Amino acid sequence: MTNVLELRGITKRFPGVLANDKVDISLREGKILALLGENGAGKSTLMNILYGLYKPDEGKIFVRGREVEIEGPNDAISQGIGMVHQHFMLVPVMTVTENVMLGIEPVRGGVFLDREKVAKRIKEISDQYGLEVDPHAYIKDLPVGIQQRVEIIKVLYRAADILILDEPTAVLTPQEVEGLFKIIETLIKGGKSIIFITHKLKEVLAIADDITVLRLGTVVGSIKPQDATSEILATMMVGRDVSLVVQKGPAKPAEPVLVVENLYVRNERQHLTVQGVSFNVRKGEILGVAGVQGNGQTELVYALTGLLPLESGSIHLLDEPIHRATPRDILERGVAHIPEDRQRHGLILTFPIHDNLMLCTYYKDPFAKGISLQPVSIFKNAEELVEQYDVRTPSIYLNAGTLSGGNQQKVIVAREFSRPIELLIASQPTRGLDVGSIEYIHKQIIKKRDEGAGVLLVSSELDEILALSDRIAVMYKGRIMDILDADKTSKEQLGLLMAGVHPAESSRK
Amino acid sequence: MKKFHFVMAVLIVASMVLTACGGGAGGGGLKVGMVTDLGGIDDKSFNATAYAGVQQAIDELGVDGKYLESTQQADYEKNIQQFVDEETDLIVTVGFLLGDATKAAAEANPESKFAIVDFAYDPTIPNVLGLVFSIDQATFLAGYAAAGSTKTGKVATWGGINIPPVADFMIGFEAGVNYYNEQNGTSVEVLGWDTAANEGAFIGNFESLDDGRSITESLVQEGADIVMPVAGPAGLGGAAYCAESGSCMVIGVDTDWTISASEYTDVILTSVLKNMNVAVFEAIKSVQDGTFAGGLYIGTLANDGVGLAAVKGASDELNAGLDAVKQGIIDGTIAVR
Amino acid sequence: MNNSSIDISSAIERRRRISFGVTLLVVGLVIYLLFGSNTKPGSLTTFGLNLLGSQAIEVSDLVIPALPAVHLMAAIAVFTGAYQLARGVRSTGWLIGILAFTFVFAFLMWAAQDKSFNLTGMLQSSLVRATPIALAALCGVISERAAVINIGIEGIMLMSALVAVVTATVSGSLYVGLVSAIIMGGLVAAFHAFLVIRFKVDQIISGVAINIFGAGATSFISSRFMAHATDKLNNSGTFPIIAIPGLSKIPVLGPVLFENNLIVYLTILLVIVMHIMLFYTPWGLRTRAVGEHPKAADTLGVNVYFMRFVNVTLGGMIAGLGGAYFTIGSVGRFDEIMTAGKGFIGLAAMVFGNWNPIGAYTSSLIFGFADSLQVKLQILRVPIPSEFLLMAPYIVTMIILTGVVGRAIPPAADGQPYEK
Amino acid sequence: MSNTTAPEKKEKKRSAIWSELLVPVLAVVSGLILGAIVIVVSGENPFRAYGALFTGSFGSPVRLIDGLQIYSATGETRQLLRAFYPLTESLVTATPYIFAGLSVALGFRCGLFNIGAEGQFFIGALSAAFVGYSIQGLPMIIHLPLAILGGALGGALWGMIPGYLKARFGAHEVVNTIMMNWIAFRLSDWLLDGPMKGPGFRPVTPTIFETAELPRFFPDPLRFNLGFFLALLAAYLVYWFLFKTTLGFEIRSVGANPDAAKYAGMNIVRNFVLVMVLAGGLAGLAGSAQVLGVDYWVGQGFSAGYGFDAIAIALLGKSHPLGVVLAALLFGFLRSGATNMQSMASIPIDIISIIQGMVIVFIAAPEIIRWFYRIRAVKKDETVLTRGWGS
Repeated sequence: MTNVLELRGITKRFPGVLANDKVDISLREGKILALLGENGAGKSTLMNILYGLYKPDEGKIFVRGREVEIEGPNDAISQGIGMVHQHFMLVPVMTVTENVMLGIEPVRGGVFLDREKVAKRIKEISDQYGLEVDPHAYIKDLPVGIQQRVEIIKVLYRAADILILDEPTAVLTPQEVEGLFKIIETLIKGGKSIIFITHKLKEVLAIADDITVLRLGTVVGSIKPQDATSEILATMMVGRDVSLVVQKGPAKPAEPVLVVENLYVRNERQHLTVQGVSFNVRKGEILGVAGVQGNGQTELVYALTGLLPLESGSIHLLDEPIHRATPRDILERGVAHIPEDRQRHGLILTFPIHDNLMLCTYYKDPFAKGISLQPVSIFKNAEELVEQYDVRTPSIYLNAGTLSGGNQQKVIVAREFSRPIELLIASQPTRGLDVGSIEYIHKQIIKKRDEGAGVLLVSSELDEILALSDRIAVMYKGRIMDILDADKTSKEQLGLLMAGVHPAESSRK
Repeated sequence: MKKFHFVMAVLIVASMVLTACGGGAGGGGLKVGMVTDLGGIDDKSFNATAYAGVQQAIDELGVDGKYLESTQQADYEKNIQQFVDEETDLIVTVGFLLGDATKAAAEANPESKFAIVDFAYDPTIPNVLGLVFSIDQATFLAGYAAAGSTKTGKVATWGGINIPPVADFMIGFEAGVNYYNEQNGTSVEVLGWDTAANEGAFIGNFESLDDGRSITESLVQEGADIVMPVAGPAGLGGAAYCAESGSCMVIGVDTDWTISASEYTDVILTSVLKNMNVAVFEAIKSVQDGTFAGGLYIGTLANDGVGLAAVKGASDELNAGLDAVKQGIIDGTIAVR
Repeated sequence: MNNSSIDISSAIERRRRISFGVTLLVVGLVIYLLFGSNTKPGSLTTFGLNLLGSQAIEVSDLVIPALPAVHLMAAIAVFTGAYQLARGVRSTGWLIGILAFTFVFAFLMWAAQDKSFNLTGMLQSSLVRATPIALAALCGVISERAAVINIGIEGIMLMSALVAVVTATVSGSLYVGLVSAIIMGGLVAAFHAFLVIRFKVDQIISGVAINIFGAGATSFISSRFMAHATDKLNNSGTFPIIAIPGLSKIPVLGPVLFENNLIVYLTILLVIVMHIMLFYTPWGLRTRAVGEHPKAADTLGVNVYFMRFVNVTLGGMIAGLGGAYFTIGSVGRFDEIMTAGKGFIGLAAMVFGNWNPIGAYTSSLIFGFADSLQVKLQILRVPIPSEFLLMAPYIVTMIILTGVVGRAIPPAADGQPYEK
Repeated sequence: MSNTTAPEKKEKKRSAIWSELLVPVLAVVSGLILGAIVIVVSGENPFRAYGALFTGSFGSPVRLIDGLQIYSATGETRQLLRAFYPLTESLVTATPYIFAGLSVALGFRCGLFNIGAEGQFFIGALSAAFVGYSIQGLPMIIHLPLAILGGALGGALWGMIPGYLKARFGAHEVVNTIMMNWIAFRLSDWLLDGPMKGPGFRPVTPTIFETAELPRFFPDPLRFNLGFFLALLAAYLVYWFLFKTTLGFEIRSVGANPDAAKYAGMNIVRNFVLVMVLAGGLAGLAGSAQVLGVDYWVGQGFSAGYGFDAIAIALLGKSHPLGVVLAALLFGFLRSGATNMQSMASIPIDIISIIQGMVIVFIAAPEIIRWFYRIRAVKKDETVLTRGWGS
């Protein structure tokens, strides 16, 4: 069996970081190679090199045994390499057809776009690989699962036979993952070879033919799935034994701290993205909100924290209405918020760490007297928090932008936990972090619960939800499908709910 | 850093050279300095006309003349001071906005001589000659000529900004048209100005030729066939429209436009002359002759300080009428406002 | 659950219906009280429909009794408002149209009572006055569709205006002037593109620098070299009016649309061509992709930097044409700061036109109309100081920006530098 | 964790300041070199021109020595004052630049681009003049502060409108402040020939009473007055406000990352309005200082584009009050010396605008300077100054 693709000795340096260090990988024809590694292990960098988005500092690329130079995406495409990116590369305001044809547009009459020709070809590809999609639909109207199909069609339209799928399951429900795996099988049958990038061990074991594990930019080793177990892979990936389960005691829920009733919220583009949501969070429990990204969780959190206005409905915090309250009011009433997008909401990257550590309380004693800031207190507070929460930085005077992702998140956690809180709203708290930081942040969240705070945990990682939550609410298309006890819930059950199917209904079918 | 050092070296050498040669003002003879108002030396209006007088003195009297442009109010005092420091023999300031600064400088430097265009002091200052012009006398004639030349029975005027020196042109113009109507029993209408309301048509600036063109076009669409724009360079936009469409004629202001904007000669009915250049030249000459005296010079039809250029295609009857009106104004039998 | 979401949206619908209805009622009342009570009964307003020197077939002027017309307008506004409150008209565009029409028409009736007023002339001059604004707006559209903000349009137009007149005068050919202006505009915009793409200079700051530099450089050249050599450097003449045979004979429409000079026709042509280019050609598809999601375009092999560079440069060439309008398209000579803010109004027209060529042109026409209406009102001696009438276009710009910007959605990546 | 010692920090800070200064200095130098090329092209001697510029802005050393000699010999101060005249005149010119530069810089700090300083300056000057001439009989101690505040209020009002429209409706402040400039010009046209017209035929305001004048320190013609020190005070206050108070912290947060500021409970809308009010107030103060300290009355040509030059000053000064003061002084010297350059070397003053445009380009694109002078880039996060239409 021949290697359709080989990378030899790929090295890539970024200022201050060695992203890839002499990486060798090979992909066999008609097979699935799983590239496994933690966030920041260098998987995406490697694939961006392969796709021509980055230039490697050293190393060679062989396609079908021939050495090639890949200067840009066009070279990659002409070598038959196609990539489905982790964040979809689709223009939301354009149709499926327009997105597919972009870059290699067929023309009629010399200048005019030939949309019909492309639409026809899309139909053919859909039929061949079971990728059903309406060529004339606008991307912004399509669910995430379908958008991913469009991405795959884009690659196939360019006649690629080497497909790179970068974390393709991150945004899918378990059922959609099943569907994707079926599509992958069809693709393999159609003679394609696939590189499948992920950090999820079970998926690797389920579909890969070969597994290569990356850690800190180097290849740790390659292994066949039949020789591997989750534990072996995890140890390879992280470099030490890790406990995959979170230690926590039983919850001791008390009276409700947050009560949400019939909540409607519009997003910034005026779409009604939260539609009639009702639930409560009690003191001393963690309510997990599961759901595929983009089903209204973001807007729900924004509405709870005052960042988006409500359309209608009510929110009560400790029996007081807060649905007309400003973010400041809500903060003052003891709500801590770990925002989904830490660089956008959580930090001011151009400000020093000490300022970020008092970002929400700068106007209060001891940080300010009257309107005058008190630098001594600010610095002291920062030194203490940096120590206590193990933020790795040479100095509190450096800008927050100089910190790594995990340490940035620790700054946010330190800031939010350093004031008295009744309710913690944690949105995707561990996204993009390494295993060490994830463990740390999970422990902190459980600690807050045990201290008696109510916790609302929003995450698209089902494993995280299952590991931390006491109760689980599942959101689909802006509504809560159901609220379940975590102990009595299976992943499959959640998956069906995340796909908008009530288990009861599905059994009726 | 190599380039950087090189540049620094060049700069140091340069600064040594330039301090050595700074400050020299060449030429002998009488030194004349003119301080412009805003709008600068090439405003194709009063600054330019006044400087034409200085230019004439440079050419004919061999004086050493130069100018300073004011770009803001605070420059007036400063620019005058600059000439005072240079021990200029005559400082000509242009525009009534320089009135206060000129007065202050004249009182602080009694040995310096000043002439100011468009401003009269009351009482007069011994070392300042005020040069003012009864422009409404000339525009009265222009109005009369326009009323006598129109074929549509409508004439028009428009201005840059509604300020007195602009309005003066328009007031005289309207009065001249009315006088023509009285005398000849006609009913020629004036568009774009109403003395009673002190309002008219303005474009809000003196720069935009396109605005000038557009407002002229609108006035012509409403039936006017003779237009007098009082807006410095923007007025040339009106001339451009008439030249292109052939449906109107313009009356030039300040200078004889058949000379200063000769490309539009075909559509220039006549020009209202404000002979600032003559007055400025005479003032310079008086300094050279040693006959300079402060006080007030009023340019009128009588002393040719203001006037009307030849009216294109005027009938003998109209010319005769114009002569009579001119005489009447000089005699005081006709009141222009 | 479905029902309640319908309730929500219908509640908003109802709120909007009521606010529109009430606004119309108020406008109707204002028309009745303000204009109705100040219009003399029995006075006639004459709308001239023939343009001097035009080739159109003459028609008789439109004579309208002023007071009944004002009352009619008030009635229309009130009726539409009442209907809106009771039943609801779907289209917002129609409502705004009726609102504006009744108000402006009643205003004109009142202002022009017992006088005549050339309607055709006003419409024609609206079109002409809209031309430089539209060209500035089109420059904005094409650059911003590729996500580069160009606020230096004013400066580009000034420099092009100067280059146009100088080259046309020296060469003796207006076409040489036109081409040089376009090239000049392209060059300056290319410099802007170079700064913001290669050096990631803040786009707005680069634009402001171009404006300051443009004003300074043209003033310098004008006062240093051109002031004393008008005939040799600054006297080009203008493009003649081209009457389109046949079409120009149509009354009213003929003189308005079919008797214009080359630049006005070119502008209309450009609007159509740009619309087709943007939405029906690969170039347009790529441009829009680069403006919305540059990374997506990049991963498909579209050269983001190249597309931006080309678009900004093309935009600059359009602005160059706009600059040429001021000199060789209008008055045949250059003067300092002669663009007088038209470039900025063009940007507002672009926003109002929702970054679409046709939208931008339509909103430019509104500005052109506001401008020529303002001139007409001055001539009609409306008892409002001329200074306030002159503010009108600027105030209209602010109102439109304020009212529309919330709903107008710029290209998603507008103003952001692209980094790989 | 942070174990950097104090002297180390100081050392770092010093080199940081040097690298901060290097680019602006080189930008100005490059602007002057390009200006020299333009002067050569227009057929004049650049050394002569810049020499005149230098003596026009600092004064001629020869005159100064002469003045000193006369003074020590006879006690006559006239010549000495004359020698100091150019220098004081430069400081007088710099005064409104400092205020207006602070106005634009404050906007930048909050992510707002205030191109409306020109209109705010005009309205401020008119308001200050109005207070100055309309109230008679007040002692100076009340009248002068009242007039200064009047100017600040006028400018603040003019700045508030686009600030409010931005905050409430998201209307972009760049276009709106430009429109407000035009409206201010038209409005002042009307005021000067209408309600605020003074006695006589001229369209100018009456002259303010002496009790509203900013005191001058030397006899005429030296116009150096208290305004300059007020400007320095304003710069210090802006510095204190921005970096030492909670309000300033909010403003900088909103400017650096509005989303995070909103998340942290800051009121973006209020900050936008507040900053535009303050920025307008500062520009209005520029007008106050000019009318109360230099001109005493307002006519049509009151401003030579201070508001527009202020943009360059704020950029050159990196939106830091100290930088603004330095940049304003530079512009004051350039503009003031230009008069002498015009007279001595007959160079049109528009050349200064050309130099200025170049300087802005170079400042905004430090990479050009670094590339040209082969300076290694200092790795740091650039502050985002402006944003697109949306936010």
